[in-house]
Amino acid sequence: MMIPYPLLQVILVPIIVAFLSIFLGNLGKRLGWIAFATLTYTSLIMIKIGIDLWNGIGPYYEEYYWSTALFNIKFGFLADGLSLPVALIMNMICAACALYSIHYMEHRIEQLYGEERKGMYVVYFSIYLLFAVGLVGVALSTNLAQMYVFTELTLIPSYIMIDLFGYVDRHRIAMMYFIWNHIGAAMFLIGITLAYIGTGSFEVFALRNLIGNNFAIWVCFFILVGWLVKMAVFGFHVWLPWAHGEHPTSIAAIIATIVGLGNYVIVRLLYGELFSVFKIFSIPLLIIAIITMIYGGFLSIAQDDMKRLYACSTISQTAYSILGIATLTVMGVVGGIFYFLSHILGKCVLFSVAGIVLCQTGIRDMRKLGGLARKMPLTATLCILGSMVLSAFPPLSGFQGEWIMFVGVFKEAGSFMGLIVALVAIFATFLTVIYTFWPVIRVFFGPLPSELENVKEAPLTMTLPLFMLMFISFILGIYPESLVALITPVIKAMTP
Amino acid sequence: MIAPIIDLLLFFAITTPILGWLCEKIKRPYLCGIYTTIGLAIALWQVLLMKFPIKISQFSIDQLSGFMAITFLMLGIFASIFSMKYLERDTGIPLFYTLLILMIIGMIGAVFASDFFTFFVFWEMMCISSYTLVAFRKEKWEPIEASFKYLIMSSAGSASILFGMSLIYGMCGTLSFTEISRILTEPNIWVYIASIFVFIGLGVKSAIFPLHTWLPDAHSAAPSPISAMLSGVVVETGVYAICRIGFSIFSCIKWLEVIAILSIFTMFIGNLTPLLQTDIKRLLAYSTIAHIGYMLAGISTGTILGLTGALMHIFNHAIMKGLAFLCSGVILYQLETRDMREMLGVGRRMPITTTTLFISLFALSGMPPLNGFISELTIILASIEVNMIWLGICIIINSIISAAYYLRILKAFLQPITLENIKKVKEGPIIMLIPLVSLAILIIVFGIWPDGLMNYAKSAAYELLRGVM
Amino acid sequence: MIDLAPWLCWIMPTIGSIVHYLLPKRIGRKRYIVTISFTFIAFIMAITMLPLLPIHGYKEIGGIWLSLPDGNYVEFAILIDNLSIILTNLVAFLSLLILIYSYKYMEGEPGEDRYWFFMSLFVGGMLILILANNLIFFFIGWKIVGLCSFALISHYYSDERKYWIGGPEPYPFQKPSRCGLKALFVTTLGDVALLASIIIIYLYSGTFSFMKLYENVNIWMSEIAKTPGLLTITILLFLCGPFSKSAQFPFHEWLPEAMSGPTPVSALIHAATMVKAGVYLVARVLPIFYFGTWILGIKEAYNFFLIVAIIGGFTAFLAATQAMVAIELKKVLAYSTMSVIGYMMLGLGIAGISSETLIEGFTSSIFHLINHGIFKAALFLCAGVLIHASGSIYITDMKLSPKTMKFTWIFMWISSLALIGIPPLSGFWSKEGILSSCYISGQYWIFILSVLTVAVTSFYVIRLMGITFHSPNENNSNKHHEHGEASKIMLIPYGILAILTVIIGIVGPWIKDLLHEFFAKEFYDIHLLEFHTLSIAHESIIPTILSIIMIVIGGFPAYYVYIANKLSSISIIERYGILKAFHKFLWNRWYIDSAFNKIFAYPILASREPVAKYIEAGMDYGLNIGIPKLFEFINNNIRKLQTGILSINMIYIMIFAVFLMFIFIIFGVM
Amino acid sequence: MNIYIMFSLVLYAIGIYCLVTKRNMIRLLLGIEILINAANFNFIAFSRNISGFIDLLPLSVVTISIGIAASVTAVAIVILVYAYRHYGTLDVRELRRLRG
Repeated sequence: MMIPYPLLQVILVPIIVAFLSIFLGNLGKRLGWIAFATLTYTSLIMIKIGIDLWNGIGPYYEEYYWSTALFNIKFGFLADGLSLPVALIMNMICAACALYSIHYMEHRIEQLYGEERKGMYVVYFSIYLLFAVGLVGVALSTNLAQMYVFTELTLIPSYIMIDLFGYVDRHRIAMMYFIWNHIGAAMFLIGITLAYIGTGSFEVFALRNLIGNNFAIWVCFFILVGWLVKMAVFGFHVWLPWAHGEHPTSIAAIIATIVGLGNYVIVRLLYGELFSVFKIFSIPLLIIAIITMIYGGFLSIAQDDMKRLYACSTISQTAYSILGIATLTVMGVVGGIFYFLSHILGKCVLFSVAGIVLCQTGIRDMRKLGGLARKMPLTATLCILGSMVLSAFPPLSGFQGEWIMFVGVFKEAGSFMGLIVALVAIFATFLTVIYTFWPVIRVFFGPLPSELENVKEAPLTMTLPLFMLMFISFILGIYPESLVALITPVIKAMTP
Repeated sequence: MIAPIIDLLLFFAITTPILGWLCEKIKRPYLCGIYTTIGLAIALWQVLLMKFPIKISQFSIDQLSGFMAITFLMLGIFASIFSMKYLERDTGIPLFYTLLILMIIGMIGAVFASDFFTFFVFWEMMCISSYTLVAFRKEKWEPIEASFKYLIMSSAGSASILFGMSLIYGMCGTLSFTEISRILTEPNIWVYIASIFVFIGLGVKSAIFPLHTWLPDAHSAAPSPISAMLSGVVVETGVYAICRIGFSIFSCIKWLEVIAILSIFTMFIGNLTPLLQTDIKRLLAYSTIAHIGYMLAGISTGTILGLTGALMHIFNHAIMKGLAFLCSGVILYQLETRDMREMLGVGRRMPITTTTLFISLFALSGMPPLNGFISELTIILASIEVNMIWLGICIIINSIISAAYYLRILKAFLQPITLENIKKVKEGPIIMLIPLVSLAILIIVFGIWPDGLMNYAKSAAYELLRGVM
Repeated sequence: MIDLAPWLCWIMPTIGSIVHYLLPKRIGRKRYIVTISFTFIAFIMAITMLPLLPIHGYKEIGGIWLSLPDGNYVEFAILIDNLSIILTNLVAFLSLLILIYSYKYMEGEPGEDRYWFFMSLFVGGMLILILANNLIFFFIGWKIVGLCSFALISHYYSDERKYWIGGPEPYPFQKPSRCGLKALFVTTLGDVALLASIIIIYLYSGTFSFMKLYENVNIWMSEIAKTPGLLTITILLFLCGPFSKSAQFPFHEWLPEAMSGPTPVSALIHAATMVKAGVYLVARVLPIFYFGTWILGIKEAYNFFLIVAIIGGFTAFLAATQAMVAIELKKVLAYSTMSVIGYMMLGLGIAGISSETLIEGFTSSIFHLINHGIFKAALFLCAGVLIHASGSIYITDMKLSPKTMKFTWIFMWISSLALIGIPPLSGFWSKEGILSSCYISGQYWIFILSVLTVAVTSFYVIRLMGITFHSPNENNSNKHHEHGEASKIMLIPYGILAILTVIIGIVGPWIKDLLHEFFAKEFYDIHLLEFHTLSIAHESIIPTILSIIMIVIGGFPAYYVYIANKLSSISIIERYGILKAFHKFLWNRWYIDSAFNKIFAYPILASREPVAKYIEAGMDYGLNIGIPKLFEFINNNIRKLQTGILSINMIYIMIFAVFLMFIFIIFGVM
Repeated sequence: MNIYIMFSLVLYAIGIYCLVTKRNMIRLLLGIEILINAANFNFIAFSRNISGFIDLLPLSVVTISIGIAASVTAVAIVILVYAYRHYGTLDVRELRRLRG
């Protein structure tokens, strides 16, 4: 069966549904099911493409003309072994979170807006769908300008979401989030424009022609720094605890995905096309990744606020993937991407768990929580599963990503100093266990405070999608070949 | 018979008061607005049908002039539609429309002019009508003060242009742009002096730092449709004039570098000053200064790409800023305040206005896929292409800074409602929303399909650079 | 069929872990019988593998699982050789008995579904660990059992007062959830190190498969050895894994606290199986390093055995001394577990420490593993019964009488004596093997330490039994509990185990010879012994005599004080200051725990405040508040340009003119 | 020739000086007039640039510019009157409510 314009559909269908849902305001929270159905449909399309790729039916490429007057920008979509899994998993996370947000947003909108509810559902779900478009769009783009457009397309909705539905001090934080990310995107834009001047084209594949040009190093620098800001490496990380801590939890996973997306972009653009220039940044990137890992770990340990803790852990976790990519080995990069994907699965679950706890108890401070496992066993299970993904416990996917990546890291570490660095890096993962399992103990174990006696388990619309995500993670964990076999040839072709 | 379009518009300008007198008799003042709109629409239709270049008496109409005229007329149509409702509480509506048309005539004439003096006459026409329009609500102190300052500064500037013009005449013995550019090939001290005078004049009008001081006052004090016109097109006429005069008369001197430096100052001033501004229209007015800076940056590259970007940005900015001012007009109309602190949470009550305002502000801050992004990207690319990376980086930095104060507006609009009077506010009347929605759609359309605009702007830029190259 | 057996063997318990969730709730506790039956199938499958013994070479069943980007691949395959078959049988057998036991034991306990899930998953994970043919697959099982251990230690996660361990009153208590966390952290630290070393080995060898590592050892190990120090680092990192899992010094502190889980958990995980995983891993890779040391002659590979032997010997002593003063029943057993595992490690270390003791050390170590699994499981299961019967976890409070629970008393004594190593019970044979090979190898310091440990062991075991069953004030025992005999379902499993202890004891030498033969074959097959004629070490009678003397030396005072009740232990301690200090030292576990807390745990906790308050808040303030503040400042100043005074605006025009002139002069005119 | 230009430049400078220093609104208008007249003067001066021939262009320019100046002044005076109504003074320094 041939689907006409499959990749265009993946982008366009959610946009169209988003516009249509403006007129479906009467549905209220049931709009969530429409969003879920839409994203499931696009996911199915991508799964179909994925099966084709698995069977060796070449990479999908679609091309549409966007602007020819000055720049000759083509609107291209490329689904190869690297971009498709990234896009697919991000889309699935969006789908799961759409389902999750039905109940969550009901609670949140009730809390915030009271009587003017219906309009807010429309705002939420129509904007929500744009996330999926943005994320998938970045992954599938073949064109730098297009990639920038989709990057910003993820930013505007998340800004509005945080501002409308966030928590304490949400307006300031939304603004902070916007500006930091805008700075990152702007850096990326500078890189893009430099690249355009160098090559005369916005095509990703044209970046190759830059090699040997004086611009190349600057292009590399700006793109890298831009995405590092978005990925919240040490120094640029200050926005993330706030943004993650205070936004509505239903989009937390998506923002974690946006944070991690930089890994993909760096691999696609810098590793893939500018390898010989990107090499220069390998060592600084390694160092900053390790600093970020360790600092992020300690920062997470220091948190008492549940959402903020997972936010801080994103800093640390994203740095793992950066570490993998910075090694410039095939193993490291494959592992980095794998780890990024499994991390967003796990982080989605963890944030959503924090959201469930917040939704059902109204408390975020872990010092006031405890013993919830008796009241909400499914949530506790999810929390442990998510922690397992993060702290690389088999049979979930985190482990597979981590060891593949660390093979790359150790391979890179040729000298004795390199070995020490690699060892420091691998021991930094130990912190993960502390900051993922300790909260589990603090929130779900121990005696139940008396004021939480009446807490109920979350409805299935909240927990089931998360179990679905964990199932994906489980599949990736026990059969990592399904992902590795897709990514590896692409990365291999990229590596000289 | 001056030029068909100007004739047509003059006809409308003259007949409007008569019609207005009749309308007031039958208590249907908005008919004036419809009449004006029809007139502008016919003119727009005429311009779109034109075959360039055309030379009629003192006018030579090329692609660039046509491009500008389309911008003016288009925004003029929206402004006049918007005014129908907006001004219903005011008196002297026929006069308003007459002045509006006259202002548009002034701008069109200025961009059509083939010689310096014709340019000057229409320029003054535009200026005088805009002074009057700014002071339209004369019963308040604010428009009067703003208008007086505007008048004095702008007249001083115009006088400077005239002085510079006289010097150029003294050197060349003619005032025709083409003749002058043929004669003035070697720079001498008088060309520099003349250029200083001319740039003072143009600079005042196009609000280059440090001559921008009148702009925030005048643009915020004027009625909102006029603010839209002033910010959207009148100031851009100054930019156009800089291009036209710079490239045809001063092509022998290095004025581009000057513009480059000034553009940086201008955009920084324009973006840093309004950061804590609480008056929404004043804030938007400052952002106009910043956008003038971007346009000047585009011009200062002196390449096709840069000029295309600048011209596109003129057009896009007209749409974006026009929309933003019209939105603020709706809010002003419903809420009767311009202070952002008094409109906390207004977005809840006026979703369409707020959405369109969002679109315009995101476009203004250069977010893709809206049209502001395309033109800014072009300008940035152009500046990097001519090895002025710092200029491109300055634009990007500025777009980040500007995002901060645009977001402050959004923040205010999305706040929970606390004030009593906001709870009662309703969405604006439909006749005001029509221009808003259509402009918002234009923003998105030109963002996603910039090709037509880009082609037009590119050929206009060719037109402009033909003399130089 | 035989190819299928090992697969079913680990798959069945793994699947069994979720079966009882799928069954309808209304059938009640019968669901768990289904869960047990899955383990039973695993046991049957394990037994079907027994006839393969002694297997020639090895057998790998499975296929490629993951092809790595660098061209190598990871297999998803089962390795069958003598070692794995023996251990599979042991694990499956013990698990089955313990699961049967816990069917009764866990009745009415909270969270039973969870308990069965993790127990069954644990069995699956343990079997993966044993049957895996490569390090990654092995590691998966390794992590799964670690996780199950965490979950089961914190089984009573609500931390009710009655589930706390530690104490009594003046001394601090530990909550189950915290104990679980500690276990998880310590083992994970080891896991991380192990993973690091696995990766290093992989980088040089290009494979994860045990058998490929055996085959190519001459290539990759000499490759590693080219970088001085690298092999030592690898060995150290590698051993962190087994040491943390098997609770050896310095990673031993989690095991005593792991006793906060239900007793069958302690029996299964923290005595019989999981803690042996480390021993298994060391045994598994031992031939590699033996080859490296004695055939390739790589000096650094020798460190492997040295470290294993020293740490093993030391831990054996350390843990045994701590057991002398412990008053919690399960903790005594936990210390003794650590101590015995120390013996096993010692045996394995000795196996490579001299070229002659390979088979003797290896065999007696594995034999000890088997024996210990059996008798320690029996001891723990008895302990569970005792705790239920008395309602206390302290032996001092139990005050049980042997009369009321005769069978339990007998079985427990049998197991205890086996633990001491009284001939002809099973523990004797394996322990003697280890001691004698230690003696032969010439490591006299370690030998002395381990012989001393024998005395200590004898002391604490007899003390344990004495206080529990023979305490003098038996008559004023707490009357709240009936000292009835345990129900049959509970009694039979440990009865079987105790009887098995006796049987193995009787046929001990024969079994040892059998194992000897198996492993000799195995080593022959992997070419370890081609280069060596198998020198049957000159048997020495000295270790045996010494150990028996030591048993008596240790056992007699204990008997005198605790069973015969001739003296009060408290009064002895009160009388001698040195003994009191010694007691305090041991009671505080040599202060190792508090030292580790001070070195690792507290700094991390102490870092919370500065990190959050100073570093992060500082950066946050600097960037998120400071930059806006800066812009605010700029804004406030720049706004002053807009004076609103017309004259000043006109001055700006003049400034502009001057400015233009200036720029023209700079750029143009000159 | 040059003296005319010098004169007109001085006139221009006087105009600007007037605009900068004077507080009375009407004087500001006079300043504007002076500026325009400076330019007009220049045009007239340049009209006999080519000896023996008077160009008519500057004359027409000057005529129209005087007209424009007059209309500007007219508008200005209207605004000035309103300003006087609102502020009760003709001091331009009082018109400083709009700032920042």
